[in-house]
Amino acid sequence: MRLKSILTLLGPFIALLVVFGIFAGNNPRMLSEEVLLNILTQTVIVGIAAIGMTLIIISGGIDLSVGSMIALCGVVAAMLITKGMAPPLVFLGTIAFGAFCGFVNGGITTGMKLLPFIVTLGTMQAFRGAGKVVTHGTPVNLPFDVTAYKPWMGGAGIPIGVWLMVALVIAFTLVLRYTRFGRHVFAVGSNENTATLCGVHVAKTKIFVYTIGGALAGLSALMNVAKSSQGDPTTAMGLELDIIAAVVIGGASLSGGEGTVLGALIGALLMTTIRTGCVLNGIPTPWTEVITGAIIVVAVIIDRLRHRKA
Amino acid sequence: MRLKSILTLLGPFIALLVVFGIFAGNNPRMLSEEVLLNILTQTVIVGIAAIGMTLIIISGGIDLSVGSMIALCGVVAAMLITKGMAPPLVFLGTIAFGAFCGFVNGGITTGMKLLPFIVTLGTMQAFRGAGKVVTHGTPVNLPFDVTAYKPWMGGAGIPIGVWLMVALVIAFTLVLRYTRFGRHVFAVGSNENTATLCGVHVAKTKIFVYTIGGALAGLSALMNVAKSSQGDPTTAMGLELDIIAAVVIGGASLSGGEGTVLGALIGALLMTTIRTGCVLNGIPTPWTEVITGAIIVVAVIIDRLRHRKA
Amino acid sequence: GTGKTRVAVIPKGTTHIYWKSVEAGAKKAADELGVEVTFIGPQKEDDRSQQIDLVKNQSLQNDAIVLAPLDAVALRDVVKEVSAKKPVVIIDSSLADSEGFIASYVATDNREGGRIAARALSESLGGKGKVTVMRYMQGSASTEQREEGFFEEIKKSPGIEVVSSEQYAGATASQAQDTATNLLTRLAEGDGLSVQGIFTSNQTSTYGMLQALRGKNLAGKVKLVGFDCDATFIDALKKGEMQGSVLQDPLNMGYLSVKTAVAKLKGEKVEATVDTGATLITPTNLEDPKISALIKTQLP
Amino acid sequence: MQSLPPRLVMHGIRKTFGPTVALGRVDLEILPGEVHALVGENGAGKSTLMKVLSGAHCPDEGEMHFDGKPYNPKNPLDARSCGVGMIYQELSIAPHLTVEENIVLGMEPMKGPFVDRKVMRQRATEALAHFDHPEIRPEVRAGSLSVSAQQLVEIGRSLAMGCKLLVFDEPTSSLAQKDIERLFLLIDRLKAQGISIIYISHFLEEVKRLASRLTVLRDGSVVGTRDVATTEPEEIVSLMVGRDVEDLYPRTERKQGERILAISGLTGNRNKPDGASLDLHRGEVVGIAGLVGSGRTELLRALFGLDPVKGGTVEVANGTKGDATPRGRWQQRVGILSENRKEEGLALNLSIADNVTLPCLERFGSAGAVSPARQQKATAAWIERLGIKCQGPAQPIGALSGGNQQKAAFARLLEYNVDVLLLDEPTRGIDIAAKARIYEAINEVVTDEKRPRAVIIISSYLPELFGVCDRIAVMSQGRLTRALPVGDLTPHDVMLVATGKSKELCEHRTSN
Ligand SMILES: Nc1ncnc2c1ncn2[C@@H]1O[C@H](COP(=O)(O)OP(=O)(O)OP(=O)(O)O)[C@@H](O)[C@H]1O
Ligand SMILES: Nc1ncnc2c1ncn2[C@@H]1O[C@H](COP(=O)(O)OP(=O)(O)OP(=O)(O)O)[C@@H](O)[C@H]1O
Ligand SMILES: [Mg+2]
Ligand SMILES: [Mg+2]
Repeated sequence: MRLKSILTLLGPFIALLVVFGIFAGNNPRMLSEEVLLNILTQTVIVGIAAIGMTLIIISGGIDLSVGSMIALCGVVAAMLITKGMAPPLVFLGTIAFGAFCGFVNGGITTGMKLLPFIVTLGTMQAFRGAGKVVTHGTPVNLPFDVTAYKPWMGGAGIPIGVWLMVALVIAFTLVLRYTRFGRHVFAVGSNENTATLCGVHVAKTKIFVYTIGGALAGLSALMNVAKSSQGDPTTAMGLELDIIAAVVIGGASLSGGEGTVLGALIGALLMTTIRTGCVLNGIPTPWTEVITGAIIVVAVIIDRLRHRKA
Repeated sequence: MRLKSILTLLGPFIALLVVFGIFAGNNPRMLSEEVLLNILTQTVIVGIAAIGMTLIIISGGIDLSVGSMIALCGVVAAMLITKGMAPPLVFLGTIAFGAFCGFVNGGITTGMKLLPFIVTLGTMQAFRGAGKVVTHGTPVNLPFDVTAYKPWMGGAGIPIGVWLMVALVIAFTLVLRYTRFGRHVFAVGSNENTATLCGVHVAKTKIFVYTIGGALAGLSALMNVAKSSQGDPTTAMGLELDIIAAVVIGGASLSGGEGTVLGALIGALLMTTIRTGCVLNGIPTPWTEVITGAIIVVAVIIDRLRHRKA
Repeated sequence: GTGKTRVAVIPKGTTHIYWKSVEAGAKKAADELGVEVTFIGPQKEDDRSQQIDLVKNQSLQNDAIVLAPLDAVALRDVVKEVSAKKPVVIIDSSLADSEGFIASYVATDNREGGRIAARALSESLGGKGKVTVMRYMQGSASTEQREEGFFEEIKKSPGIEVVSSEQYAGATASQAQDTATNLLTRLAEGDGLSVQGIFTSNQTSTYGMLQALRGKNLAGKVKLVGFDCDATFIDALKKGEMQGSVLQDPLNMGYLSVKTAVAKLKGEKVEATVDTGATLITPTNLEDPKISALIKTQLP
Repeated sequence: MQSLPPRLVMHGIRKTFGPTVALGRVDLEILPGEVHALVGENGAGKSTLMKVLSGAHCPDEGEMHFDGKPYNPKNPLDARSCGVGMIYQELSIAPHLTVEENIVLGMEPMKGPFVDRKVMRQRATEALAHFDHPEIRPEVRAGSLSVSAQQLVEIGRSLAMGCKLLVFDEPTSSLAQKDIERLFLLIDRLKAQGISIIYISHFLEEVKRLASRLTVLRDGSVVGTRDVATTEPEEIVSLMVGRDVEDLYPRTERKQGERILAISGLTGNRNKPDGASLDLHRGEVVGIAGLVGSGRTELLRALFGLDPVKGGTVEVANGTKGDATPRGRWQQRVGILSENRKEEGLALNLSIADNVTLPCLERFGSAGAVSPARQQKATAAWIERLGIKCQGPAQPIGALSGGNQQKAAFARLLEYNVDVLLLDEPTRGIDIAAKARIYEAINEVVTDEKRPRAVIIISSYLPELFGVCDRIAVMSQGRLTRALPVGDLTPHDVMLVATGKSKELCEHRTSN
């Protein structure tokens, strides 16, 4: 199992190295500390949300609303901050709010036995709309004298957000592998009937997974607020697809039961690397899109071929 | 079977009537011929694309790239028109190009045995980027003296596009129900193994389904060009989710084997009705999003409850 | 790595012809000054987070940055960070509290643009009637300023009443057209409309509104003042379907921004704000050589 | 008969799946109008060989001749048009299509561009006429039928196309006795028409009843072809297993202990079961016989809290507490083995260790933690004791053969150390050696000295029930009879009750 899961990570990792290598070959600046730091920092928002999405996808679900959730939670965070709340409370409040949004998704999905694809397609619009209703569509700006959030996504050296992401990846790798909850997530995603038969609380597990996904979306939203100093209800539009792509490139199966948090991180890094590399190599924006799309497809094809051989 | 499929359509149809009724109760203008015509006309683009998506979803697939395809095909159409090509040739060319895009999706999906979700997530970006590359990002305007396309989406009386949509719904209902290809689409989506073992050309069927989906996206793109007199590479962003929602609200199952074209049309009408109704009742735009999201969820919950009883 | 001075121009998006003109202006200045200009926009338009990343990445390999910020606040920190090392010229939309660190602000006065539009609409209505505003998109600062300028100015005409300004057109022209069609239906009264004037605040919303009016055979029956330029608008102006459109001068904006950036690099003194001007085009002034030259820069 | 040229010759067929050699140069010859049985352990390669024949797999090496002509089907359609039909082991029904559409799938009659629905209906009706089951109507959705009806539809599909060689891959595993007999008559009729038949089964009685010759496969190679009439069952078994299986149904001294489970008046939502009552004691095996669809599975599901119940009580008398949910039942030391390994019993892409320890993860670490090393160690012990053939406890369970999967599913109950084992068709589709191993394990748990366990076993195969049970009850249309000692019963009595010809089991002590 251990060896196998390392092999599963090899595919995306090689893809990452190859892509990085090509860009670095054309522009050695890719190898500078500054660029590497940029890539890491720019991965944080997708990376943290992708951890939650990995859990959701392993459990056999999907969450299309995560982009809207990040926007809505960001709005909430910014509003709490402008109210003068202390940072720890803001963190707590926003994460709790995110968890609540995730709980709504999980609750409707399991309670009414609906497909998560369509439920979160609905809540995607609802959360997005809610963010705009609350703010009347304009971003909530942080007061200029608030500096507590800056070091999370910027400043000298490695921002705290990067450490946070790394810590979360390690934590959730351990949770998935070494806790009962983690094994239940795999069991539910692999075969829900078997899980039920073996006395696993399937509904509880699923709701919990969506709730964690929401909480991590809340954290991701906080990083976004820290980065842009505002809670913007229109941010992160379409980000759900980036996040899902990262998770899938990282080796997760959309039919559930398979996936790793570390893989998702590698997937997210791959996406950032493409974007940064294209900019540094002066590739025009539309081409970046074509290239990103092509690399997503190629990455999963490579993964597929590797599986076939093994 | 016949009775059952009528019952399946009842759920979304009732949802449509209820939503329409509520809006009409607040603003009797909803019942005017003009508004009804507006709703029909504004449904054409999503409606035609939803027909193709229905086939794809019945066959157990999904196509996230359809919005980008509509944009790209629209660009192609507008370029053909500005080159002075005759309308029949423009139609042919655009539909063929759309079919080619669909063929690419279907070919990669079946050829490499990849999940369509991730393949079309990739081509979604690739097609979108391609459209922008070709046009350098600016919309291609039709020459002012070109009036041949106007009656398709406007003018006096019922636009041709509406008739086209209705004709296509009828045609594909017949195709799905009464032709070998149609039954094979259901068989492939219902149980791919069985279909293979019974000698159905699964790969061919799937590729054909995606190709048809692409061709219909091309037609939808033509309607969009006719409507806005331009081929805009940034149009139809996120439209794929509207289209998928329409198909699912119409009773299709994302796990394949189930769905009707008429249901998809009703789903598409429901979405347009919500949007139109909100504007006519002076509901601010962000609320429209919240309401649309809520109605999607409620519609599938109702569908679910109905199923449970039956 | 040619040893030339390098300037990165980062627009809000790359789709609109507007940004093409900015690019053309920037390139023109680059040719004159012998510098190298990179023109690159965020991959997803209107994505602030990505534009922040873009500024960061570009600052690594350019000597100066010209930026049209998607948001007045979101981009503030990154600009502040970058401007410590390299001059940053802000174009098009303002950046909050940026006097201290940016090299210069080169832009159209959007609020003034809105005022110009309001005056034009009021004039075409003879100072009385009902008007409606179809806004562009929530969170877009420049259009919101135009809309505010419009409201400010239109208040000065006591005979004019603004009804309905709660609808947003949406990101694309196609969405704008649907919203406009529905809005017009709601405002319908008999054969015509209950309003006599319409204002739209950017290119896609004006385009969508014009198409919707044409579709409902209302074009020409209501006064329309829009923003920005498009071949269709010129045609509509000539046919009397539009009464005016407010043009910015993106070419000039691109040109002046690069010039300002290079001047700053050379240590010359530059103005804190440079107004690139907003011009109203009307059916009557289209032939004016200055106007037609301006229009020319904004058509493909 | 021997003078006729063979209908089918397979020569040197080799097929590998990655490192697995499923078939290593197999030769097989089928004569016209013969019923040829193919037997062997799970994973011997029977289904793979037949899939090569039906065009579903492409062989790596080897050649085939059909009626003297070279035969290289590229896909199942090819094979069908050459006259080779197959009924696959795994049900292959498209649940969303109607019965008639399933029957003509891939060979739809056409009228212009459209499917000719009249001809389709006619063909389906003809095919279904072979089984006296008027309730299987051509226009209903196949997914709404019971598993056995679906199996009949699948057989009907092969009949409808008209073929010269028909392969049955374990067709009886989900059929009722009545339907099995009707199928045998059908096979006799087909044989008489000169159609060759390959029949795969784990039941040697069926082989004896139907086939003239049999071929034994072991580990992907042919170990022998024999005439059925002149071969003893023992010889076949030892060819299959590579050793003798002495005692299929081991039975050591059993002592009925205290009562551990009391079911009374248990009624399911759809009246299946309908007021079932049963007492179960430590140290005994109680069998439940009945026809497919009689509601035996539903009884276990209701009992285990998997399905909602309308009435009745279930009492577990071993001093444990728990509610009527699967979790609660496990806490009461009651465990279940599902009849449907693939859909319900096992999480196929998880490891053997995860599957075996899923209900009792809390034992492998404290405070919510789980130690994979301890999971694997515990599982390795069962792999050893039950003789599960695998690479190790970390292998995904889906990679094992059916019999070994079943042993692992059984190990789950043993690992949890339950007091009551509910076994639903525990030997369906598994080979004779694996069966023997499971019977042995059942015998061990009920005769355990310190803590004799109790077992309820559902089976459609009466010899099995009579072999392993102490008492047998019969289910008929949701109603459960009293459970009587096996010594007091005959298979005939049981069949009478099961088919509804008699209401209660009656004792007639056969002196022995
Ligand atoms: N598609 C496949 N991919 C990989 N291995 C396979 C595949 N199909 C069969 N095998 C392997 O080939 C071997 C032969 O399998 P096969 O299904 O032919 O056995 P069988 O004799 O039919 O067994 P049973 O009695 O359980 O049906 C087994 O080891 C099996 O695991
Ligand atoms: N999930 C289900 N949904 C609908 N009907 C079902 C379901 N499961 C079983 N049935 C129906 O309930 C009846 C009982 O089926 P089942 O096969 O469980 O009976 P059984 O007596 O347990 O037979 P056996 O154990 O021999 O298969 C059948 O008619 C079957 O079609
Ligand atoms: Mg087999
Ligand atoms: Mg059963």
